[in-house]
Amino acid sequence: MTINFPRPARIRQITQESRLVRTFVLDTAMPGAEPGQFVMLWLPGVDEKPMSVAVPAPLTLTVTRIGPFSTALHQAREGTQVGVRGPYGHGFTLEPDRPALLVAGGCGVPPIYFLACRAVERGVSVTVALGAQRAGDMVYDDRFRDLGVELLLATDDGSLGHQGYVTDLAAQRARQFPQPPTIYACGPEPMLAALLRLCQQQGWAGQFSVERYIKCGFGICGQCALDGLLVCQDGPVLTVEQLARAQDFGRFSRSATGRRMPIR
Amino acid sequence: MTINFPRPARIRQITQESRLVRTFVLDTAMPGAEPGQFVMLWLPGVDEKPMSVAVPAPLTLTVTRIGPFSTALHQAREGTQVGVRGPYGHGFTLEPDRPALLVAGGCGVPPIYFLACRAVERGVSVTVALGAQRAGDMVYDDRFRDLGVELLLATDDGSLGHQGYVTDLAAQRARQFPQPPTIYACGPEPMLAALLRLCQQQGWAGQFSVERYIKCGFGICGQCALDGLLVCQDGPVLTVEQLARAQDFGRFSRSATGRRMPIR
Amino acid sequence: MSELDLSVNLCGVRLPNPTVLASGILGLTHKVMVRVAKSGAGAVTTKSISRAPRDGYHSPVVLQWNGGLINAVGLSNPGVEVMIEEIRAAKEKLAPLGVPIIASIFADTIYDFGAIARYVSDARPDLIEVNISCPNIDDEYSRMFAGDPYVSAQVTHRVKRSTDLPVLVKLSPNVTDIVKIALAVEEAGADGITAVNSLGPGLILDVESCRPVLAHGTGGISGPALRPIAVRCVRDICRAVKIPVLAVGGVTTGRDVVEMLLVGATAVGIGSAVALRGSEVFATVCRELETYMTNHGYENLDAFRGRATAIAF
Amino acid sequence: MSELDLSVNLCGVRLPNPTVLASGILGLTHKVMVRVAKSGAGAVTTKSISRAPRDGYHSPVVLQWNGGLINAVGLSNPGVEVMIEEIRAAKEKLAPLGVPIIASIFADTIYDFGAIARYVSDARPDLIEVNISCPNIDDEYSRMFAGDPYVSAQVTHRVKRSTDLPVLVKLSPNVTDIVKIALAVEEAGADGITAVNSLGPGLILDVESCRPVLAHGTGGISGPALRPIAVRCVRDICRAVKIPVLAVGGVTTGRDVVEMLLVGATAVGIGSAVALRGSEVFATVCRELETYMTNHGYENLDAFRGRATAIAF
Ligand SMILES: Cc1cc2nc3c(=O)[nH]c(=O)nc-3n(C[C@H](O)[C@H](O)[C@@H](O)COP(=O)(O)OP(=O)(O)OC[C@H]3O[C@@H](n4cnc5c(N)ncnc54)[C@H](O)[C@@H]3O)c2cc1C
Ligand SMILES: Cc1cc2nc3c(=O)[nH]c(=O)nc-3n(C[C@H](O)[C@H](O)[C@@H](O)COP(=O)(O)OP(=O)(O)OC[C@H]3O[C@@H](n4cnc5c(N)ncnc54)[C@H](O)[C@@H]3O)c2cc1C
Ligand SMILES: Cc1cc2nc3c(=O)[nH]c(=O)nc-3n(C[C@H](O)[C@H](O)[C@H](O)COP(=O)(O)O)c2cc1C
Ligand SMILES: Cc1cc2nc3c(=O)[nH]c(=O)nc-3n(C[C@H](O)[C@H](O)[C@H](O)COP(=O)(O)O)c2cc1C
Ligand code: FES
Ligand code: FES
Repeated sequence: MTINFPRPARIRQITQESRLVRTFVLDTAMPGAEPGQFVMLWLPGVDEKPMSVAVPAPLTLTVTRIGPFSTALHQAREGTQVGVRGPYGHGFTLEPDRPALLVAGGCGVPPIYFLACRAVERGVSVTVALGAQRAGDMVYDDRFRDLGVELLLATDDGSLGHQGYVTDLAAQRARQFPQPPTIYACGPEPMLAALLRLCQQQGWAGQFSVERYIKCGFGICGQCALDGLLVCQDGPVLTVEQLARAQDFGRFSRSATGRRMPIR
Repeated sequence: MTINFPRPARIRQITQESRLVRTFVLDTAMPGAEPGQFVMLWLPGVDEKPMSVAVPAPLTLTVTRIGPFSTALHQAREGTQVGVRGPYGHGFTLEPDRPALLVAGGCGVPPIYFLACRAVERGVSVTVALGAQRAGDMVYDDRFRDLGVELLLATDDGSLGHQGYVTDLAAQRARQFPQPPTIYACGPEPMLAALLRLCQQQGWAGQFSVERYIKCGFGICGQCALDGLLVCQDGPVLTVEQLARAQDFGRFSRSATGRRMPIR
Repeated sequence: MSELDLSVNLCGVRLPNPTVLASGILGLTHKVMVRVAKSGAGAVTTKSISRAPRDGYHSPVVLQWNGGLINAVGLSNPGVEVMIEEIRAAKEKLAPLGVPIIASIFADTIYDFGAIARYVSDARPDLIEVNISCPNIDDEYSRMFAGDPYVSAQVTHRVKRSTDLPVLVKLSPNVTDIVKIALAVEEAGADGITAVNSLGPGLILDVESCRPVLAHGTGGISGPALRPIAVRCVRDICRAVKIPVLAVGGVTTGRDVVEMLLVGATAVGIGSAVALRGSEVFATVCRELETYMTNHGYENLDAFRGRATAIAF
Repeated sequence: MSELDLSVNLCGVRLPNPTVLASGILGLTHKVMVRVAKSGAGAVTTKSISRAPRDGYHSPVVLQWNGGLINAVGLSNPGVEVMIEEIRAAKEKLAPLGVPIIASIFADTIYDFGAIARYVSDARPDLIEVNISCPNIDDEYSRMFAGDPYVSAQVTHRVKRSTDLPVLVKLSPNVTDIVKIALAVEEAGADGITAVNSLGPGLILDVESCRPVLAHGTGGISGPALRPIAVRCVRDICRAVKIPVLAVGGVTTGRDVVEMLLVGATAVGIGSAVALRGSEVFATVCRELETYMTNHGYENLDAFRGRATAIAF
């Protein structure tokens, strides 16, 4: 059972992935975690934030420096004590009978990597499309290469792989599949919104990992509401059908107060 | 595990055993109870008192009318709601390799009956000696007869069985055993004290069920102290060795305040 | 079973069953509140609403320990302007279901309680609940309103003069004499009392980092650990006042609902149990309540409400 | 491990380890107290002693629920004349073990607190603990002494003038501001503070009979459910006063002892955990404490006592 209380752990290893991204390996594990699930990572005296599981054992999290919490975490050293609770939420469900296209952008890459690992373990062949602004921002690409999956890369400036949006690259590849694919995606909401439209147009299945402001993580505070859905429990991975009914998806998020805020 | 909280139950059947003694069969069971263990029987709005398990399933208790609680219980009807918690304490340990002599007087008879049942189940042959003031006070004698065990009866006035103390009757019979017996006993403390002296003189083993004022039943309140022993946990069944070291045994009991009071 | 009537009249408002979503649990957005109502709640309460938006404290704001939850959310909410829209939207969907909505309000001055009550009344919630008892704001407001009978009465007065809706005043268990406060708010015109808010505050440390596990430090205790205290408070209040009591604190099972009704509660709030049994807890608890009623031959809640208080103890 | 020093100085009295048998648990007779000391307690406290013998309430007087214990024993005890003999006998056996004995006293008037303190001092316990905080005597004495700073100080004064032994005053968590009471008793001359007595009172019903499960009706809550409240009280008191604090409330594991020490406690009482982990709990908890110390490289308790209060929160 999920324990809704931070378990002390220490940072065992830190890797710089790119200018703003570091990976933290902890001296603990999240056995039973599914790809797409997240943990609440606590920095005592600082804050606690949701982080997707990249590897469940030893628990590995990849964090983009973006604000106070992630900056403090980037300042942590090997040996720093943190707390983790979870795993939380509803993860990806691999559909083994359909071609699988995994699409990730930004800090959406780690959970997609976990899903790709799971697919390889299960003998499901997958195609992965990763997007970044430029070559220097691309993370995890060699890990995917080591997995031996088909890998497509896109950058906004063309400095690595295809130039343009990863969504376009993904769409192009998916049309070549012999059968309608399932799109598994994680990344910025505008990217997910574009993929939703694509899935709706093409009649493809899709499971997208969505971010909302998470406070409790276990369905108590209501802070993570996306329409009638609780992202911390019903999500973060939601289906194309669920998202199509969610009027706020791609349009409005919620701040720490709970106020609706336009996205972008 | 023992649940230290009264579980509601109803009285299903009431039998008059003698002028002052009634047996109450409840609509619940105490699975796992051992002979010699007791329950706390609660009469809501009245009081709660320790009662030895006579039969664990359905839970059967035999109660002597002696004061306010037992009088209120005797006024109960079939269907009356009570509460039970337990089983509590350390019961009898049957030693199958030695002749077993079971001795009971007064309200000590029911746990001895439970022990006799257990012995018969296990194929251990036992001799039972029961004492009462007069024939009309003798309880459970037909139950023992139905069990098919050797049964010796003693009354003070000789109106049933041997005239005199059950302890003397028991001593006499025990001396005929081919091997030194184990005495299992439950009854008034003077009776137990006499048996203790007998065991000490003869070098016989013995396990005696002792009464002390019980409040909590689970080793918290200290009320049931017999020297350094807690009767509710270490007892009620104590060995001859334990009792020989207990200076208060046979001499002092404790009241509801915890004050030491001379016995008889 | 279909013969059983679980409905409740709370200050003139009909609830289809006695279970109420407690304030601060999921009650931030209308769609989620409607979902909770559809999953079986007899009424829903909004998160406590302040005039201005509040971010609340850093995280963790709520955690689970073996006695229930500990929380210091810091009364985060998007402010009354946003929340009245949520209430309006919720009411539209809830009215056809027959499930009332309770608007919980709080403020940092007696005066502001009136202002916000007036503001919230525009959205026509079915009841207003006045939260004067949050245990986590002491440092901010220097003391809790519910700690003082005079101040509690003043707040009640002010709110009553600012709205035509029935008003519940929510009390704290963290006082030496809760009955005194209950009598004061009844006297001041409260239509009902909600008892109780969370207990404490309490403090749990992470002994490795020597830090409190909640970012705020201390937090209110709720859930099973609070239940016996809440039952005693509700019993004491029900004995003393004539107005109805919405009993909150640790209620997790149908048995716990029965216990609150037996000591005289009119309806029963459920908060932390949502973490323990999911949002289906309302329907589940009602089924358990029905089983109790069937076993005892009760057809409605009046048949046994207050029965334990009738027995002198 | 043998290098670790668990010893504690409580108001000038040395305890071999910080665990103390709390008052009301097993502390009625000298042989049982000696047994508890031999099973690892660093000190033992007697059941609270009154002038005259007290039967206490009818049973049940103490039960276990999922949060810990609930009790209304009614301060049963054989009275001071009997208890001083028990203390004398206990002290004779405890002194060679290096385990001090704390005599807990209570009375129903300020004046009697002095008389009983004088009486008890004859038996030379190592410390006196003044119980002004039992939550179960409200109806009898109309209020709890520990609810009022002035009355608490008066009792402290009176006891201090009646004995040369160090005096601990035991406070209640059931007050709106425990720091105020702590400051008052410190000012009045208390050598230390015991915090806290049980919480509430609480009330648990048997919903079948509609009766409270305790014969007395309500009862004090102790054990795990009380712990976060007790930790907060101890933290608040340790920040405010200079005298040592004996922390009591829900301590069940070595981790819990550490938590109390981190917020500044000098020693740690254990009561309800005896029901949960047996009387071996003292030795077990000390082993767990040693493991923590070894992991963190601490050689004695001063190395980390108060560490959490040093970090501002
Ligand atoms: C399910 C889920 C999984 C996530 N996984 C990862 C991950 O693997 N790696 C990663 O780097 N980031 C992940 N995030 C986002 C991460 O929690 C935040 O970006 C956090 O690091 C920001 O904290 P901050 O103080 O550094 O920045 P802030 O300045 O506080 O916030 C920057 C932005 O982060 C978002 N954010 C802030 N707090 C939260 C919160 N409590 N919940 C959700 N979003 C928040 C908001 O959009 C905010 O605008 C995930 C978010 C969610 C919801
Ligand atoms: C382990 C144990 C098993 C027992 N089993 C039985 C049994 O199977 N049948 C039976 O009839 N009686 C049994 N008793 C005794 C029984 O608990 C009491 O006699 C009780 O019924 C008396 O309550 P009362 O209010 O009727 O009488 P009271 O007037 O209160 O007491 C009469 C006498 O009973 C004893 N007694 C009273 N309260 C207690 C108490 N809380 N704990 C121990 N002794 C008490 C005292 O010796 C007292 O003098 C047992 C006692 C113990 C300790
Ligand atoms: C996370 C959380 C947030 C809460 N927020 C509020 C609030 O905003 N206003 C309020 O009046 N009570 C609030 N409470 C208290 C609850 O409404 C309720 O009174 C308390 O939790 C006891 O009930 P329970 O044991 O069923 O949870 C909150 C409780 C929790 C656990
Ligand atoms: C059965 C029982 C009896 C108690 N009796 C007393 C008492 O006589 N005097 C006293 O000061 N405290 C008494 N207490 C309170 C304890 O000493 C302690 O303060 C409280 O139980 C909290 O600690 P715990 O959670 O470790 O049990 C009693 C507690 C229990 C459970
Ligand atoms: S984060 Fe609290 S309900 Fe989802
Ligand atoms: S009856 Fe309480 S310790 Fe034995």
